[in-house]
Amino acid sequence: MTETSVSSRVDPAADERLHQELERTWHERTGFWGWLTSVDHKSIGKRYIVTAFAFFILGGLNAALMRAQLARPENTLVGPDLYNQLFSVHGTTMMFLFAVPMMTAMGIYFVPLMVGARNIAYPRLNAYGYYVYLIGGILLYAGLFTNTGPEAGWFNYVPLAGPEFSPGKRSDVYAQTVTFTEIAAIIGAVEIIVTIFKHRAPGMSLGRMPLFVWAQLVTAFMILFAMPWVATASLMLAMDRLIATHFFNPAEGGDTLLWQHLFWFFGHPEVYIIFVPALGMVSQIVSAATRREIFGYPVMVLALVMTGFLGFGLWVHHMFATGVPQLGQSFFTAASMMIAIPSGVQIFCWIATIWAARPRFTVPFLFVLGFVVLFIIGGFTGVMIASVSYDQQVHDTYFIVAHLHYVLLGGAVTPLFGAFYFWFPKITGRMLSEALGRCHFALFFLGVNLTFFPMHQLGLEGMTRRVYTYLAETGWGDLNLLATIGAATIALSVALFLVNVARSLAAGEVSGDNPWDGETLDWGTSSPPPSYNFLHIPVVQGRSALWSRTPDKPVVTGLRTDMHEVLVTTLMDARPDSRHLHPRSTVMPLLAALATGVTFITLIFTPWGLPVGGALMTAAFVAWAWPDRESYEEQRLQESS
Amino acid sequence: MRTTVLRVCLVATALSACEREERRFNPPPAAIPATAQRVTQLQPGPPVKEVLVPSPATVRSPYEENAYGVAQGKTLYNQFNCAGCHSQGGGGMGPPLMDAEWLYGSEPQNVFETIVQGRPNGMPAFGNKIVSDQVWQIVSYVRSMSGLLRKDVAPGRSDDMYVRSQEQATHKAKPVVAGQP
Amino acid sequence: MSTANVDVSSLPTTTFSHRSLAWWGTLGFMVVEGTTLFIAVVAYFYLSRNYQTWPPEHIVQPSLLWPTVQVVLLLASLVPTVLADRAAYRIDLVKLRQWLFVTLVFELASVAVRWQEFLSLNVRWDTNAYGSSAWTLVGFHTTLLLADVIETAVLIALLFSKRRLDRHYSDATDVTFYWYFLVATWIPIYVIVYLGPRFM
Amino acid sequence: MTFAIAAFQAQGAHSVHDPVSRQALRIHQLGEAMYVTAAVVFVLVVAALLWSALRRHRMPADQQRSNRSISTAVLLATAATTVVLFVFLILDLSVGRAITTNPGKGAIQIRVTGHQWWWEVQYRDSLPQNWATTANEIHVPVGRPVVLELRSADVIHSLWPPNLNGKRDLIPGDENSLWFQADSPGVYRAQCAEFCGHQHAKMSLLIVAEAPESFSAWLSRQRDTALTPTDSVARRGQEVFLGSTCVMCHAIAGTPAGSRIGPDLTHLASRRTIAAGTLPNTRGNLAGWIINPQAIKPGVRMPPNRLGSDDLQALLTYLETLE
Repeated sequence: MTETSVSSRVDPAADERLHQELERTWHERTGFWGWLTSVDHKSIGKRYIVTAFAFFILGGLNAALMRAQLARPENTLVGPDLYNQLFSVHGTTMMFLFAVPMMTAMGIYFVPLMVGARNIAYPRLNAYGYYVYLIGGILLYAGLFTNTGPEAGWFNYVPLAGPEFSPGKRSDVYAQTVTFTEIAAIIGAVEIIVTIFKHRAPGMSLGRMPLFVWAQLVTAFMILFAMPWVATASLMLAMDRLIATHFFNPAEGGDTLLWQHLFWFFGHPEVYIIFVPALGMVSQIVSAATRREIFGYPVMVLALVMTGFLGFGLWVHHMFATGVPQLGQSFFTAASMMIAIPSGVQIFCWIATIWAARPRFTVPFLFVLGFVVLFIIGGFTGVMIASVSYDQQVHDTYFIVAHLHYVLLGGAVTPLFGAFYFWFPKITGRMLSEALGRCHFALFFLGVNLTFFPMHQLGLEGMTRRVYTYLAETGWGDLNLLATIGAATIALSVALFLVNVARSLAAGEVSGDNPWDGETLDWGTSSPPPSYNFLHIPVVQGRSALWSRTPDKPVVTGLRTDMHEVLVTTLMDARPDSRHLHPRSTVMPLLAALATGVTFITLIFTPWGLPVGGALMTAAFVAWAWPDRESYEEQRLQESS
Repeated sequence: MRTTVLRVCLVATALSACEREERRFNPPPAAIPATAQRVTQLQPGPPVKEVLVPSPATVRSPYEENAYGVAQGKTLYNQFNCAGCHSQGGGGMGPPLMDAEWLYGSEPQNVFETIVQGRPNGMPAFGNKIVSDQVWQIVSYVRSMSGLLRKDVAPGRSDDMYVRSQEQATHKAKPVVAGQP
Repeated sequence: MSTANVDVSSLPTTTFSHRSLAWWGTLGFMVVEGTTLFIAVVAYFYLSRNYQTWPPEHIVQPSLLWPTVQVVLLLASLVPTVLADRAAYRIDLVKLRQWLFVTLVFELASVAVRWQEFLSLNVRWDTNAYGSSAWTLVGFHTTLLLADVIETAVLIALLFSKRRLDRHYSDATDVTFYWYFLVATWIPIYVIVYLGPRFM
Repeated sequence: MTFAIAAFQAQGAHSVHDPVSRQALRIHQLGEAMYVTAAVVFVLVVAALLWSALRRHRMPADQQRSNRSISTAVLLATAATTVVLFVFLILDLSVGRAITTNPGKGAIQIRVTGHQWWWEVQYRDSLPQNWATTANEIHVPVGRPVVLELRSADVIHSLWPPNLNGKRDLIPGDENSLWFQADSPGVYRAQCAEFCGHQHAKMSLLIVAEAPESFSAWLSRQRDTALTPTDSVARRGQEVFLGSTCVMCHAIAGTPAGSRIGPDLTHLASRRTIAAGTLPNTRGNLAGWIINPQAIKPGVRMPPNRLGSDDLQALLTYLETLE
């Protein structure tokens, strides 16, 4: 154990005994069955991260095919039908299967560690959420490979996605993929909120929470209020297609703009749902690189919360071209511009933190620098398109493609790569190579700019989005070729990252508990963390949990070690309040997820999916709720102690 | 053994999905048209001398399991004003198409002949006015109106006024060949 | 500054209301479901702007008899629910079983009446957008209703079984908490869907 | 390549950078102002970041926390951000007002209907016999406001003439409008900007701004019905047209062909392009298009047509008479 460890008084023998006991209690079975029944947030979080990254690669391959098609004018590599599926699946993958789940996954893995909990709240629901998400992802790609991939974009506008203009089951695959991922996201959000509210280590009052945890909290609340909109919209679409409701049929009183309002009321917060956790990651990386608390903590928290609120006031700026009334537009312009302020404040605070310290130029920090540069570009184009008049020119052109990729790749994926380098040692116990990491960063940064910077100009020269080809006479060929070369560079950089990961897993340098000298509790336990997370739940004494620990290192005592007993604390001050028993590993979440999967996939084809699937789900959840003998005995024992 | 069956089922499912979803833009040319006897003097547009008809008995209907083709057929059904006589399947001047009764047979080939050659008492001959590929699309759509197509292939509602329940919810009724019109 | 170790071994294991984890989860899903119902209401009003009259011409007003019966039924169901709730807080097993069972009877009655309520809309879901949005709004609530019926039934079974635990008292208050939510959301839906068209 | 670009530009300029109307100009100026500001701020922030990161000075933590000048700097930067955004907002509002003002009386109304994947263009008049219908090409007089009434026949499209104004959606079940006034003559290209299916990429429209006199001449020609062909080959071509699949979808005023499913062909030969701005209107291109449109725009509604070569040549000759 290193100096920063949260462990208590030095008594190695007692600690070893405690370790043995806790390990016996919290350790889960290994192997395939163990994998299927796991309820450990680290195990679920890890597979969430790996799965989401796999979808990032798949989505990237879609993009690579699209870029190959667009490299030259009038190219015939990919026809319009496949191209439409590719860009639809690309967007759907990146938003629903990569970005949101990845950010949730980082929360699932690190929030319990950062707040000093033994596991996430509702561990079984956590496993269920993962499986549902996985089913959704498999559905989308099964769709693509059987020529049933969504074809009307990730935004899936009706009537193009409606029953008349999208025959077959392609849009239904979209609708149910969305349903699955929304269920998973909402579940993840509820768990993260409750973990943050009720499972914080004693002493970690709200004002002492790490900024990453704040970011996750804001994100989770945004998910709670945003995701139901798209879930409802996709449900309406599925009903229009399956049982002939008329939500989007103008001839019977329906409205095509209803879809757009519902979709973007989710769709814009979605961007911040992806971006806000990335801000939290940047704060942790900067704080470790400078060995400083982030300058202006209260302002940072306020900025995150304000971003969360403002994120809901912008949806109509995606609809300026539909001709909504002028007055309303001005409101959305003002809101869209205002949201730049909290982002600006955070950048200034980071700079202030860095200014007064001497940062170590590690790979995570390089990614942070890259993030600021890319994000400012994306942010500025964002402010430009908040202007109604300017947006009416560049809306739905490659200018927007450039903007959104600067914001999402620059604002979210770049910090995410930084976070991978930063936390990889915590998850695996091994360092990633700094040399390969620097190459990865350089290639990635170059690739992003090479791919997306020219697209601004393409948009202004008239190239619209979602075109499978363009005529030679447009003169867009050269810039498009440049963008394709850039895309290849990005692909190369990601390949390099994979090599780096593989190399480190096989023979990386052993990292130790706290290689970056981080401030948060996750660095206070071993790398990788033990099954029970913390030998002793620490009592938190300051904002930087590890840096502020006094030499006597106070901890929580009196929690049972023979069962999954965890501590519940109060909402504001994190005073110890009660003891709670977490469930042991079980296969029930998997069964319930399969029942859910059967229900919604059957609903693509027949309304009978509802009663049949409903019965299956009821059976699964009743079995879930009913305690088996073992867990009953255990619970009774805990209640009597 | 069981895995083989399972694998066959999986492949079959996948293939049927592929077939259902394919957007066939450039169909291979059908069999060489043979000249057939026309059975009516009615036709859209000004009179022409002869009607060219592919011999349908030898051609498999290409859109029976293709949702896109059926949807195209539905669009064409409305655009070419089939609804003018047959309404949305309920019939009017022409016989209803959503019931189980077929005057000239319910097989795709029969319907194809009906459209191309025309029929006595009012059905015009669309022979060389609609390319055979589009005729096949209309054929499949017409059959979907009485539930003769798989439900996952038959169309859902259109963005039109509500007149009848959607084709994909139509139960299959065993076709009967009715007597003389 | 130095802090002493914190001994938590004497803390309770069964807690109620905002001290309990399950309560927060229930609240979280209420927020999600409440938002969903709100969206359905937004869609209902948004679509109503496409019509001169609401309900659209040639569509009969929704009938009021069964929906009103439902409102009365739901309000009446609050009595056993509150009593069950109190019994749970007092850890009074006999009373809890008793009143929870009465609550379940009310819930089942409410599901039965719900069937009539769909018919009372006097429009099909596939007739027009009015029908679609009204059916969806009532349908959403029905899904939640069915979920709560199952939850109540399972809990009652647990309370009668050998697997009964102290924490089930807390769970019982979550079930009643959820039932309050369902009653509270039904009133506005009743006003909007059944009474609303008479005033719009 | 250069030649091709030149040829294309003769077919229509298509760039935000080259405004020819008041609306496009004001938006262009707003854009320039924002670019310059963005560039300056970008340089400032990145410079501050790099300077902070590279300076080798480390201030003790408690000193940093109590350092007033850091707080002041952050505060000033935030205030500056707010001011810049506020200026942008004011600029945007003023541009917005300028470009959405009422076009005033005397504006020409043109009804544009979006179809998958072409544009129907109709010049209406109080007398229905004076209506002129064409496709994929709008003629407008220079110096006079033009209001486009935008509708859709199927899915959502969006009309975007970057040199003239921003874009506006064509929404089924809804009506929209877009107006502009071309200040210099020329051919400007517009493109569908809302994804609308397989051939969204090839759904363009030419806007021809010309002197008022030539515009009036053009309009009155468009109001005429097609001339009955005198030449025997063209007459044969007309027979082919009316006796084959063409007649099911296309209209030619003055003949029995009256279907409105596809573009109106009454004055096909007067148009610069075919296939919604995809190909120059030449005999060769037309032939290729008629024989197999699916090779040029896969998924387009027009089916391949098998015509004997004599029939095809006659048909082409006939179509070339439709000026």
